[in-house]
Amino acid sequence: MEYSEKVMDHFTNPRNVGEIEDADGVGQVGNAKCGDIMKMYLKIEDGIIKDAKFKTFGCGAAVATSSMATELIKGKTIKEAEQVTNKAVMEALDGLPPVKVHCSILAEEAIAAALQDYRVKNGLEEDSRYTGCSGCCGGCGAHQAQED
Amino acid sequence: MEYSEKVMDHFTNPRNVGEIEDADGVGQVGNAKCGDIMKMYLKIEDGIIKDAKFKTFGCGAAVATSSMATELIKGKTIKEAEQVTNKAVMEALDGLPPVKVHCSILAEEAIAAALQDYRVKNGLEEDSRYTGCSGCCGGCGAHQAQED
Amino acid sequence: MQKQIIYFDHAATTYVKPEVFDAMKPYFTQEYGNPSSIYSIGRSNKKALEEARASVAKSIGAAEPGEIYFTGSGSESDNWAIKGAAFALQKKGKHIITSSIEHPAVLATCEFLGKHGYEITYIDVDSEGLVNSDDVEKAIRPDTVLVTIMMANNEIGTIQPIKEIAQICKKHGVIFHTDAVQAAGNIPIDVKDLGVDLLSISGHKFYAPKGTGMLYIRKGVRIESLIHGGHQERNRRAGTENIPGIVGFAKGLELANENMEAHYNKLKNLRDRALKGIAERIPHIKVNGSMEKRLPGNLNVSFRFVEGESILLMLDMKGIKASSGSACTSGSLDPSHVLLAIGLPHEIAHGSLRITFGEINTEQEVDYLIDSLDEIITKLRNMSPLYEDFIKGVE
Amino acid sequence: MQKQIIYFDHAATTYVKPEVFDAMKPYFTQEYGNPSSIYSIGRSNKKALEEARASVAKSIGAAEPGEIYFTGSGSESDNWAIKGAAFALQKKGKHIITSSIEHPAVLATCEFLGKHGYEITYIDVDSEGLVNSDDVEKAIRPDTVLVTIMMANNEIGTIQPIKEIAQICKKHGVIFHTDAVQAAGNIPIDVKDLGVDLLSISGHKFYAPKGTGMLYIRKGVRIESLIHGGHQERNRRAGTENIPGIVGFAKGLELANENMEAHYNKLKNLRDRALKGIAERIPHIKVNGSMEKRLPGNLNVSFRFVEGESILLMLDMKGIKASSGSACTSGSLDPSHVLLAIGLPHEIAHGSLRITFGEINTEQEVDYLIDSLDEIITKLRNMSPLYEDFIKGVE
Ligand SMILES: Cc1ncc(COP(=O)(O)O)c(C=O)c1O
Ligand SMILES: Cc1ncc(COP(=O)(O)O)c(C=O)c1O
Repeated sequence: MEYSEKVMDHFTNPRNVGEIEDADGVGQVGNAKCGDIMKMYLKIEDGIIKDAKFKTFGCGAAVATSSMATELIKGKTIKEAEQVTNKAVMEALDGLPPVKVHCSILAEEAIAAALQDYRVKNGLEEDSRYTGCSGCCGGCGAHQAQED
Repeated sequence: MEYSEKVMDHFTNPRNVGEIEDADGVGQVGNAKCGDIMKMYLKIEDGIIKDAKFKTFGCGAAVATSSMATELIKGKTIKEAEQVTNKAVMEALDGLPPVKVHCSILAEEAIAAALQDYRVKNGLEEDSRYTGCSGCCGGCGAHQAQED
Repeated sequence: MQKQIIYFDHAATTYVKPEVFDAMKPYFTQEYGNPSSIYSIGRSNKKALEEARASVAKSIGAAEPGEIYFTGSGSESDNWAIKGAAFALQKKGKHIITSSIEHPAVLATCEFLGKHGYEITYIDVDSEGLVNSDDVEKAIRPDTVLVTIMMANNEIGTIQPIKEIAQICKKHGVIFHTDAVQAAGNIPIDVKDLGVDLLSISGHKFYAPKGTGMLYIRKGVRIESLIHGGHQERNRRAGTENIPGIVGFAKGLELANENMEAHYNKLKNLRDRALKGIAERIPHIKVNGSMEKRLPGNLNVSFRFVEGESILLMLDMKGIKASSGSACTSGSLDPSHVLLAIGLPHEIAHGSLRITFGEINTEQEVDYLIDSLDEIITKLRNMSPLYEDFIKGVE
Repeated sequence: MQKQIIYFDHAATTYVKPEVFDAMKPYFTQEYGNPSSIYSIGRSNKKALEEARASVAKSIGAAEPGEIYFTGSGSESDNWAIKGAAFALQKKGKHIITSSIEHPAVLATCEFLGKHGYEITYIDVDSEGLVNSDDVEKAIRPDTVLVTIMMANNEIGTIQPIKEIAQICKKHGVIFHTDAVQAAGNIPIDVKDLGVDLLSISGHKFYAPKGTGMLYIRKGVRIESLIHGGHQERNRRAGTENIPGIVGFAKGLELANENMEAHYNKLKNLRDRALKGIAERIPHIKVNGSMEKRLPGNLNVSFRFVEGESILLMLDMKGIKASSGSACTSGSLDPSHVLLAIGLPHEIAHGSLRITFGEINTEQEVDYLIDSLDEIITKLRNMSPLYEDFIKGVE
């Protein structure tokens, strides 16, 4: 398993780590059992994402995808943010090892969850896209083998 | 498989190689199929082995035991020669590898066969000891593995 | 400018000691003959081979050199022992007993046999990571053909009551194999005293080369071969002998034996220092596995609220090489089967770190490790939603 | 004063080339990490491993590096291929086809399966030591799961029609394995062109280290593992990777490939010179195996009326290392199964000599060999009762 330099950069110097006290939308996906949790905080004004922060429990890829995802949606409209797919996150990171692709899906889902929270809080229509974390993070394979 | 220095000496400088034209007793044991044949020539006068010669087709141990066996019986009486066992031949050679023990038995049998030939030619009583080569030289294992 | 490397992963693999490498060297380019040959260049290799065999026999207290069989790895030895006993005794029965914390080389082999008509009983361990020998005795049935329990665990370093289990197996006439790959070179092994029938070790855990292993087969114990073919290793393990590897294997074990006590004390001292420092500086940790019945160089700690791979990556950036106890076969969704077997919840298993000390390590390195971990765990916890919940919960 | 050694036994094993040894060296004491680790010292080893895999794939014309699986020997590769196919396809059938001149690693494996419910058909060879591919086709049955025929023979060097046999197997949907241990490094191997499913090679036959091997498994071919356990080699061959060995293996094959034509011509020239000299000087000889479809460096000659071990010992005393074609598994009563298979009477098989040339050999050495043989055979014949009978018979 090898991470790109971009991934390592976003892992060691993650952008936007932290909480937003008065966040307009908060979403959390993944679960501790599987070793990956992402929590995303959004500050939204006039349909535009003014700020995004995250906290993540997980592997290097989980941290890096969280960091990159927040970077990608900052300043975007909700519509635009909805269109930030896991693929876009991966590409922005110069790719991920196959066993880590799930982490980028988790990042996409975390955005979706935070946006849904925003809509629910504001009585807006539902985002049909987000169906919640499957709870199965096996694909993430965030764990290295210990067979020695 | 490792031969003692004595074996190597008797292999590289075998004593008593050759034929005796007017031998009083000639014995041959072993067979070509198994890879070992010993032929022993004896010159006997007044019940004493005046000369012994051999020809041998076979492995290093077969040559060395033939050589040593002829050395051991030269000058001996027939009775004494009869008592030269394969063990005596082996001991005189400082031992043989286990897979080569059969060669010393072959040497003992070759002496017995030559002595029997002498007796038959001279109308003497039979030597009950010699029953002939079993024809099975498997135990001799005169062959090294080729498994590479 | 090369970064200083601090290696704390000796349970994964060790470097080859210079003395070991020197012993091996002539057999690559000069004395390269095939020991099966009858000519002299082969004979000198044959001699090296048999000297190595005698040396290994002595190192592990075997009754005779003929009980030592060289293999190509610890995994091969494990596979050979288990399949070999199973195939040789099929007529007696098809039941095998093992533990739930074995190395994959044992577990996957049992699983393979499980798919081919064998029944496997997995003995559980307690929260300390120890097998109770009574449980083994209770599991033995008339159709049991093999018990295989590891001597020391590769993740948490716990040492099992091998002598007791061997006695039980003997009493019931069942063959007993132990995977001693982690034990070899770290604690004394005396096969006669232990009373085992089969014992596996691997060279690259005690400063000998990778790709070398050994299976001890007690005289009189019959098992089927794993690698059939030529007459090497007394017709039981085919393949041209890896003479440089075998020579290095024997030399490594020899050095380990000569140096056992100093090695033990040194590693234990480093380990205890590391644990003390970590426990003093970092809250919310859990030490995994018995601290008493344990290899001297093994430390396994869980750091709550953080994930193991992240710790490893951050340690790596500081030049420190360790291993995650949270690790599991890649692509799988579960953390270490060993940590789960001692009762750790998944999330805590995910946050574990294995640090295994070796002869090159120093106290300064340990202190640097402690400082680094303090900083890294703090950083990771500060970005962990689990830690956030915990802090908010306790406030 | 050391005696000059003249090594003519390259089919048994080769020395490690200095370039190969140099390539391996750093991985013993410096870059020793475990390639499964995620940290950088392991990553550099992982890189070395994958570069070696890609290089080997290129050397043998594999479609992709993922078809290359490193093992611990040629014997292991053979065992894996044969048992692996047999176990994976048990439901389809239990019939295996091989030839009567295979290496023991294949024959003993088939024998093992023969004892466990499999039926083995042994294809005979002609007096030249060649398999007729029609015979293979005729032997295929609906329950045939594997054909395994060696590419080049280790005793007489004959090269089989592998491409033809592969086509037949493909037509009938049967997996085809070839033991290419003797071929590798001596003649080109292109698995795609040959169309084989499985192919075994061993490092120590082409100036790479002992204890290294490879199994090529064509993409899509499913076989059971031989060594179960860790996830190494894409979950198909467990055991910490022997990085120095693997690096040396790849380097050796690479050099062999670059140098193939010159190597071939050099060895063939030496071989032909030896044969010419022997035939001119020594009567009553027989060359064993086809001289056309043959490895360049292999010469196998029977000297009538004398026995092989005696020849070897006398050659050894002159510093010459060779091998006896008369050889058979120690303790057995038959000479080489290969020589018997090409129809040689036992007594002539016993008197055979295998001389296999390598890159260090020179024409002077060959001339010395011829002189020595002339002297030795004369001496041995003079003490042979068979020769005596022959001379008397023809007089
Ligand atoms: C306990 C245990 N058993 C078996 C093995 C397998 O050894 P190898 O990697 O040499 O095949 C290892 C290490 O990898 C181990 O730690
Ligand atoms: C044709 C053939 N197959 C298999 C082998 C076995 O190779 P290894 O000795 O590396 O196991 C050899 C050589 O020993 C061989 O010549």
